[in-house]
Amino acid sequence: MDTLLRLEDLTMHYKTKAGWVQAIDGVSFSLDKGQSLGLVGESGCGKTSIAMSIMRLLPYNAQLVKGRILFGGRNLYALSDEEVRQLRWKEVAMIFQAAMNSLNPVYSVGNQIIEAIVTHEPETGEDEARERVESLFELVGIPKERMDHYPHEYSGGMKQRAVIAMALACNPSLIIADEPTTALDVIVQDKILREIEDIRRKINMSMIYISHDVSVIAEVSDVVGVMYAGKLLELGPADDVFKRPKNPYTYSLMHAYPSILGEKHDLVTIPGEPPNLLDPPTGCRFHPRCDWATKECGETAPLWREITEGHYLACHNPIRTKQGKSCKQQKTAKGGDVIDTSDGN
Amino acid sequence: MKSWKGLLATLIITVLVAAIAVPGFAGSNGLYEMSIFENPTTFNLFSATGPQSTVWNDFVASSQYYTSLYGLAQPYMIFVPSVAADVPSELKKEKIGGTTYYTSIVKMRKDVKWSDNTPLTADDVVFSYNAILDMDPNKLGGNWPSIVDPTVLERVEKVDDYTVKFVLKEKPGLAQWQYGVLQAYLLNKSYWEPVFAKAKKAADPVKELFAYEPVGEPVAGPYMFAKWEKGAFVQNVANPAYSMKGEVTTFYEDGNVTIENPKTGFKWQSGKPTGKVQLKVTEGPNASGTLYRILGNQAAAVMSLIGGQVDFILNSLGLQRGFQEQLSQAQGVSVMENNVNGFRFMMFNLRKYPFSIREFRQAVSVLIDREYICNEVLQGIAFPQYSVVPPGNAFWHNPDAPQLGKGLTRTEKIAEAVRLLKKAGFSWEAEPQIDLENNKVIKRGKGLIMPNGEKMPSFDFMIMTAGYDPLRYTFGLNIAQWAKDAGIPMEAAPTDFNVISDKIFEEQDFDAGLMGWSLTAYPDHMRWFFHSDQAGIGGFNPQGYSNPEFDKLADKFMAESNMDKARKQAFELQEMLAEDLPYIVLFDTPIIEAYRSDRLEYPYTQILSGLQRYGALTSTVKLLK
Amino acid sequence: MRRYVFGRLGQVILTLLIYVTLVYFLMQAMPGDITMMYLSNPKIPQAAREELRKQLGLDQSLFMQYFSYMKNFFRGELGVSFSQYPKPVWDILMEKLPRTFVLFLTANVLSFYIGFVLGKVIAWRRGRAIDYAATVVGITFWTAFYPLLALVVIWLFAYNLKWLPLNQFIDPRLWSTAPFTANQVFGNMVSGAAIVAIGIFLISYYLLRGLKPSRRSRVYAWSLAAALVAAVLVIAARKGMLIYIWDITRHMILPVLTLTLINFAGTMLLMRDSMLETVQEDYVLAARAKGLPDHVVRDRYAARTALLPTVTSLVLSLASSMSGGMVTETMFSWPGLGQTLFTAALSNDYPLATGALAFTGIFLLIAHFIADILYAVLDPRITYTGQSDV
Amino acid sequence: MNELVPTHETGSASLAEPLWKIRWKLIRRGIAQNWEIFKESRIGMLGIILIIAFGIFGAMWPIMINTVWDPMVYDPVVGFDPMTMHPSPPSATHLFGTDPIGRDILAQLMYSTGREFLLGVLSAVITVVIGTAVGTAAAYYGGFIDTFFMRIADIILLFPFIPLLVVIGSMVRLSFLPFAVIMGVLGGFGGITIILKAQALSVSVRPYIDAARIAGGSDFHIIVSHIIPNVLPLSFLYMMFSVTSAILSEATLSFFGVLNIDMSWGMMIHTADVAGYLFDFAKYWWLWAPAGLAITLFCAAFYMVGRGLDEVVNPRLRKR
Repeated sequence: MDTLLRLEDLTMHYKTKAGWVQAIDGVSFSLDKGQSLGLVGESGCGKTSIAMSIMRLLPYNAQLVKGRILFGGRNLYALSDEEVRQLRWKEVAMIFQAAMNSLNPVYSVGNQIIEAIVTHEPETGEDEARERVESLFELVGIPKERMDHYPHEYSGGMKQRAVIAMALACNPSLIIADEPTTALDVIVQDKILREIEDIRRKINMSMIYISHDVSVIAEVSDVVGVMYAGKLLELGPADDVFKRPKNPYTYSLMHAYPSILGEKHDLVTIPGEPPNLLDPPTGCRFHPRCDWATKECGETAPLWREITEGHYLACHNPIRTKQGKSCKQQKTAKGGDVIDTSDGN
Repeated sequence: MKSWKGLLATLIITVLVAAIAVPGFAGSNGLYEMSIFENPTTFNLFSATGPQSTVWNDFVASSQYYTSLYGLAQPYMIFVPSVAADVPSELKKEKIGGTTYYTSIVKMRKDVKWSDNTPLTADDVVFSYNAILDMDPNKLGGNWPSIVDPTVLERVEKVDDYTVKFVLKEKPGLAQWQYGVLQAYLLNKSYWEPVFAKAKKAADPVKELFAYEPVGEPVAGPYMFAKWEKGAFVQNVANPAYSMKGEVTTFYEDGNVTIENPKTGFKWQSGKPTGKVQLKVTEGPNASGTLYRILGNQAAAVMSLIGGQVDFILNSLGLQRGFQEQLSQAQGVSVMENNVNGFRFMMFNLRKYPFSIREFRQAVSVLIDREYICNEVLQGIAFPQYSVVPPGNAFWHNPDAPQLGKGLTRTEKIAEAVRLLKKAGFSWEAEPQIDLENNKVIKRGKGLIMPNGEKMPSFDFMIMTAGYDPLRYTFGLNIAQWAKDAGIPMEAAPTDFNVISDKIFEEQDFDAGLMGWSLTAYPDHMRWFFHSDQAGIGGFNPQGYSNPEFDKLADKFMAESNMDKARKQAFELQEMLAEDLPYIVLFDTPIIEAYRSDRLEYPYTQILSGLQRYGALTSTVKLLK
Repeated sequence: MRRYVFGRLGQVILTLLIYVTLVYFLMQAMPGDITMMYLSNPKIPQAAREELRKQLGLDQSLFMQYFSYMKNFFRGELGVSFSQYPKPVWDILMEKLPRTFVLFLTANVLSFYIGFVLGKVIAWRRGRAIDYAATVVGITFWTAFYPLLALVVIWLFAYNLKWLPLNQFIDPRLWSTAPFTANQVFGNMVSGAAIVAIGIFLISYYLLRGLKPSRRSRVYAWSLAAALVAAVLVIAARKGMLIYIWDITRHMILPVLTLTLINFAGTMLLMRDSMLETVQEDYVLAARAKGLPDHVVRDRYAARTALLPTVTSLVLSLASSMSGGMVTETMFSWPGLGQTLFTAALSNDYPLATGALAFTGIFLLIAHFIADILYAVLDPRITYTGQSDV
Repeated sequence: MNELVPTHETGSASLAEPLWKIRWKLIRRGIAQNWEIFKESRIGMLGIILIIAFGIFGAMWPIMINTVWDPMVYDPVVGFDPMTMHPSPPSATHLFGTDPIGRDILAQLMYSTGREFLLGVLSAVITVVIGTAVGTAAAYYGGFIDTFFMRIADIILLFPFIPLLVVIGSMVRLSFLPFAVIMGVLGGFGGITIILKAQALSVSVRPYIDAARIAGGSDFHIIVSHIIPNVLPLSFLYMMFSVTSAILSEATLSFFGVLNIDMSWGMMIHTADVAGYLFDFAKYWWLWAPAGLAITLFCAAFYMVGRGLDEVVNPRLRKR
C-alpha cells in the first residue's frame, strides 16, 4: 500500500500575547490509502490543530516551526494558496466538529453541496451536480426532496448526515472527521459512525477520525494515535494499541471511559490537569501526572521509536505485561481482563 | 448579482463623465434673469396683497403685472398720473342722500389697453374699488385696508367711459389719498367679475377668492405671467399690448416732471417745467421677459451672479460686506450702494419708572457712541442715525432736529449723561470717575439712586441673538457696557426675535428692547409709532409714549393734504421726538447690490432702498448684447 | 404571520396618534403666531389681524383646534397652510415629495452600496492598513461639518472647476419651454428606475440563478439588461423627456456626492462590525475548507448573513432622510420637504410644519414595518409568530 | 460581559474587609482589564490622544486671557482690535486672524473648546443616566414599565432629530443649557434605552441576580449594585457617540442661526456666513477652516473612542 499522507516532525506554534503556545510538537505519522487513522486525546491536546494544519486552515497567529506535511508526495506548505484551495475538498474533505453551525443558514443545504461540486469540477453542469447530490443524500439516508430545505429545518442528526454528504461530494481521497458525532446522542452516534465506515470501505478512501472518545476511535479506526499536550505518545494498529497499551497515558485514557460494550469496570481518573502549553513540563510532558514516572522522565524527552512493526511509542518506561505485583499491576490485570473480554467479541 | 454591480458601476461612471463633458445650456437671449430666495406663494393678487403679501410675491407678480391710477415717478418718488390723465380734481364737499361726502373727479387716459387689447375703461376702475369694498378690505387683510381704506373710501362711481368719481367718507390726508387710495392696483372687470360673483355665493367668500388661481388674466402692467416651475423659477413675458411702452418721463431740476408717449401722443406735465433736465427715463420693457431663479442661499446667488446665470440678486436685505468685497473684483459685475428708508432703535417701556423720565432716556442716548461702533467696530457696514426719518428720505428728513451727544468723546459723553441725570434728580452711591484729558474711565459709576430715593434695580435690555442679527447683537452689548460706565444697571439680554415681539407687542411686558423698522416713503409712521391711541395692546406704540401736544400735531399732519404744509409739520414732529426720545434711534445699514454691468444698463442706480425696492427696474432696464 | 401584521398595525396607528399629538402641541407651545407678520406694517388695522385670526381658526380654544385637526388628520387631511392660505398642506407636501424622494433614494442607495462593499472588504482585511485607513477616513467624513462640506463641494466642482451646474435642481433656461412640469419628469424617472431595477433583478434571478452560471447565460443577462436600459431611455426620448431627465441628473450629482461622502461610513462601519461577527462562524471556516475561492467565501458566506442589520439601517435612514434633508436642500437650492419644513417653521406656519413632521412620522413607521418584513425575507430563520417585539 | 466587571463575586458579603472596598477593587481591576483591551485598538487610542489635545487646548483659554491677552481685544464675544481691517489674515498678533467683526479667531476657538466639552459631556451624561436608569428599570421590572418606556422610545425615534431641533430653534432660539438638556433628554429616552434594556435584560436573568433576590436584597440595591455595573460599559460606549451627535447638532443649528449661544465653533462659521465670507474658500480660509476642522476632529475623536470601547464591550469584535 502506498502512503497518502505523511507528517514529518510537524511542529506548529500559536503566537499569543502571553507567548508561544506549543500546540503541535514533533508529530510524525503516515497514512496509507484506504486506511483510517484515529487520533485520540483530551480536548486541547492539539488534535484539531493537526486537522487544521492538514487543511492548511490555521489561524493567522499560527506558525509552522519545523517539519512538513506531504500529501500524495507534495509538500502542502510549499504549495500556493490557489493550489491549496483546489486541493481542499477535492482531495482532503472535512467533517466539522459542530455540524450544526457548519452549514450556512441562508442557503438551502442542497445548494451548498452543489456549490462545492461545481467549484471543483467546473465542467459538471448544474443538473448533473444536482443528481449527484441526490445520490449522496440517498447514500447518507436523507430523503432527497429535503435538498432544497434550509439548515434550520433539519434535525441535528440530519444536519450531521448532510455534512457527511457534503464531505463526500467531490469523493476526496482523504476525509478528516473532527469529533463527527459528539453533538449526537449515543444511538445516532453509533449508527452514523457505522454508516461512515461502510461508505469509506465502499469507496476505499482514507480517513482521519479525531475524538476525545476512545470508544468512538476504537470502533472505527485501523490505526490509533494517542496525543497528549501537542505530542504523539503512541501510535499503532487499533487492536494492538488497545489490547497491549504501552504508554501509561494510553492505558489510563482507555480506562477513563466506559467501554461502549457497557462492560462494568471501575474508571481510572487521571489525576491533575493537562499542562499549560505555554511552558510545557520538561522531559516527558505527561510525567507530572504519570504513576510510572521516574527521574529520567522529568529530564529528557522520550524518543519516538518503533517498538513493533507499525507500533510507535514515546515513553521511557512503557508498561510491560510481566511487571508484577503492584497495585498498578492489578489495575493492569483488570484492564487486561476487560480488553480480553472485549477482544472476545 | 455580478451584473448588478457591473451595470451600476458603468452607469454611474458614464453619467459622471458625460455630466462633466457636456456643457450647460446657453443663456437665452433677451431674458432678464434675477434670483430670489423664496418661492412666490401665489399669483392671485388678492392673497398676494392680503395675508400672503410677501416681498417675493410682490417682486415676481404684483409689481410686474398691475398698474394703478397714479404712481410715484422713480427715482425721485414724485406723485404722477399713470392710468389717470391728470392729477385728481380738488376734493369738494357734496351732499348725497342726506350725508355729506367729499368727492373728487379723476380723468383717465384713453390710450391704456389690457394685455388682451381691450381698452382699460372707467368700468374696470369702478369695479376694482367697489368689488374690494364690498368684500371688506379688513377681511381681505394684509395691505388692503391701508390701500382701499374703508374708513375713507365710500365708493367709486363711473361718470363716463374715461372718467370716475371718488366718493369719500371724510377728508383724507396725503397718506390716505395720494399715497393710499389712488395707488391701488386696477383689475380687469370682464375677467374678475364672474370670479367675484362665484366667491360671493360661497360659504366663505374670502377663502373662495384666495383659493382661486388666475389663468390668462388680462393685465395692464409691463409684464405678464408665462411659467412657474414650483421651487425652481418663475418666468414672465413682456406684455405685448403694454400701453406705456416707449413713454418718456423727464425730470427737471426745479422738481417738475413731464410724461410723453410718442406712440399715443399722450402728454402730461407738472407745473411749468423750467431749467435743466435732470434725468430722462424711457419706459420699456426692453427685455423679452424676466426669469426669477429660486436659490436656497446667498452664496449660491452670488456664485450664479459671477457665473453669469443671474443678472441681479433680488433681496430686500441686500448683500453682505464679504460678498461686496469679492464681487467688486469680479469681471463684468458692478456693485452699488444705497441708503435705505428705515432705522434700528432702542426703546424703553415708558410706563415704567424711571424710564418715564425724559432726561434718563436722553442720558442713555448721549452715552451711545454710534459713530464708534459704525465706523470702528462695524467698519462702515452700518451708519449712525439719530432721526426717525432717515436722511435718505431727503424730502421729509429734518436735518436740524437735535442729535444728542454727537461728536463727544467717551468721557465727555459720560460727563454729559451725569449732568442730565443729576438734573433729573438722580444720584450715585459712587459717582463715575473719569479723566477728561486722557479720555479714560477711572471708575465706573455704582448704585444709581432714582429721584424717588430708591436704588435703581438692574433691568434687562432685550437684544437680538448673535445668530439672528450680529449687528444689533454687537450694538446692544456695547450699549450695555457704556450704560454701566455711567452706573446705569443695564443688562444686555440676547433674546429670540419671536420672544421679543411677543413681550413688546403682545404683552407690553419689558424694560428696554432693540428693534428695527423699515419704512415707506411717506413718513406717516411717526403717527403710528408715537400717537397715544396706538399705546394699547397690539398697537404700534407699545413703549406707551403719550404726549397730547404730539398727538394733536400728528393728527393735523395726517389730515394735511398740502405737500409743503405736511412737510413743515413732519419737521416739527421730528424735533419733538428727538427731544422726548420715545425711540433712541441708533443706526441703519446701507443696502449693497450687485448686477452684471456687461449685460445690463439701468437708467439710474442711486435710489432710496436700492433697486430691489422697485423689483430691479424690470420695465426700464436695457439689455446690452 | 397575519396575527403579527395586525398586531403591529394596531401598534403603528397608536404610536402615530401619540406622535402627531405631541408634534401638534409642541408647535402650539411655540411663541408667536402667523398673524405677527402684520406687526411689520402699522397701516394694517387691528381689525384685519382679528379677521385673519378668525379665518385661521386661531380664535378658538387650543383643544377645539386640536380636535378639529385630529378629525381631519384621520380623514387624511393635514389642514390648511397658514402662510399659503387656503392651500391644503397635503398639496404642498405632495408637490415637494418627488424631488426629495428621488434625490435621497439615489443618495441613500449609493452610499449604502459603497458602505456595504467597503465594510465587507475592510472586515475581511481586518487589522490591515486598509482597515485603519478606511475607518479613519470614513469617521472623518461621518463627523464632518455637513453644511460646510456642502458649500466647499459646490465651490470646488461647480464654481471653480465649472464641471457641474451650480445649484437648483433644474436649469431654468432649458425648462422655460418645457412641455411638462418637473414633478412629471421626476415621476417618470422613478417609474423608469423601478422598471430597470425589477427587470435586472428578474434577469439576474432567472439567468444568473444558481452558483456558477455559464458564460452564455451571463452574456444573455448582460445584453438583456443593457437592452432594457436602452429601451427605457428610448421611451423617455420618444416622450421628449430625455433631455429633461438628463438635466435633473446633472443637477443631482453634487448633492448625491456630498450625501454619499457623509453617509457611507455609517453603513461601512456597521457592515464591518456585523461581519466581524459572522466571519467567526463555523460555516465560514467550513466554506474555506470546501476550497471555495476567497471572494465567494467573503461575499456569499460572511457578508451575506452580515447584511441583515445593515439593510434595516438602510430602510430607516431612507425614511428619516425624507425630512432630514433640510441642510442638503438649503445648501443645494433643492426645494423639498426639508426646506418646506424649515420655512414653515420660520414663518410660524404650524399646520404646514406639523404636517411635514407627521408625514415623516408616517414614513418612518411604514419603514420600520417594511424593515421587519424584509428581515423575514432575507433571513429564512426568522418566522413571525404572535409576539411582535422582534 | 461579566468578565469586565465581575460583579457576581461581590455577592459574597461575608468577608473581612468592607464590601465597598472589595467592590472598588473589583471595579479598579475591571477598568484595568478593559484598559488593556482598549489599548489594542489603534482607532480608540487615536481618539484618546485627540481628546487630550483638545483638553489642553481648551485649558489654555483662561490662562491666555488672564495673562497674555488683553480682554478688550481678545474677548471672543465683544473683543475688537482697532489696529487692522477685519477680517484680517493670520498675523503675529492674531495667529489665526480675526473674524469680520474684529474678534480673534484663536481666542474664539479656545474659548469654544471648553464650551463644546461642557455641552457634549453634559448632554451625553444626561442621555446615559436616563438611558441606563430607564433601561435597567424596564428590564428589571418588565411589564407595564417596560412597554411604557419602550413605546416612548419608539415615538422619540420617530422624530427627525435635526429638523425638529431646527424647527424648535427657529421659533425659540435655544440657549446653551436648555439645548444641552433637550439633546440629553431626547437621546436618553430614545434609542439608547432600547439597547441598554436589552443588555440589562441579559444580565438580570443571570443566576446571581436571583441569588441576591433570595438573599433579600432590595430591588434598588440589586439594580444599582448588580445590574447597572454590568450595563455601565455599554452606557459609557453610547456616551461617546452621544457626545458626537450633540456637538454636530449644535454646530448645524448654530449654522442655521437658530441657537442663542454667544460663541461656539458653529457660531464662528455662522458669523463668517452671514457676513458673506463663506464664499471664497481659498481667500478667507481662516474664517472657516479652523472651526470646521475643530468640529470634525473633536467629534471624530469621541467617535473613535467609542469605536475602541466597542471592541471592549463586545468581545466578538476583538481579534482572536
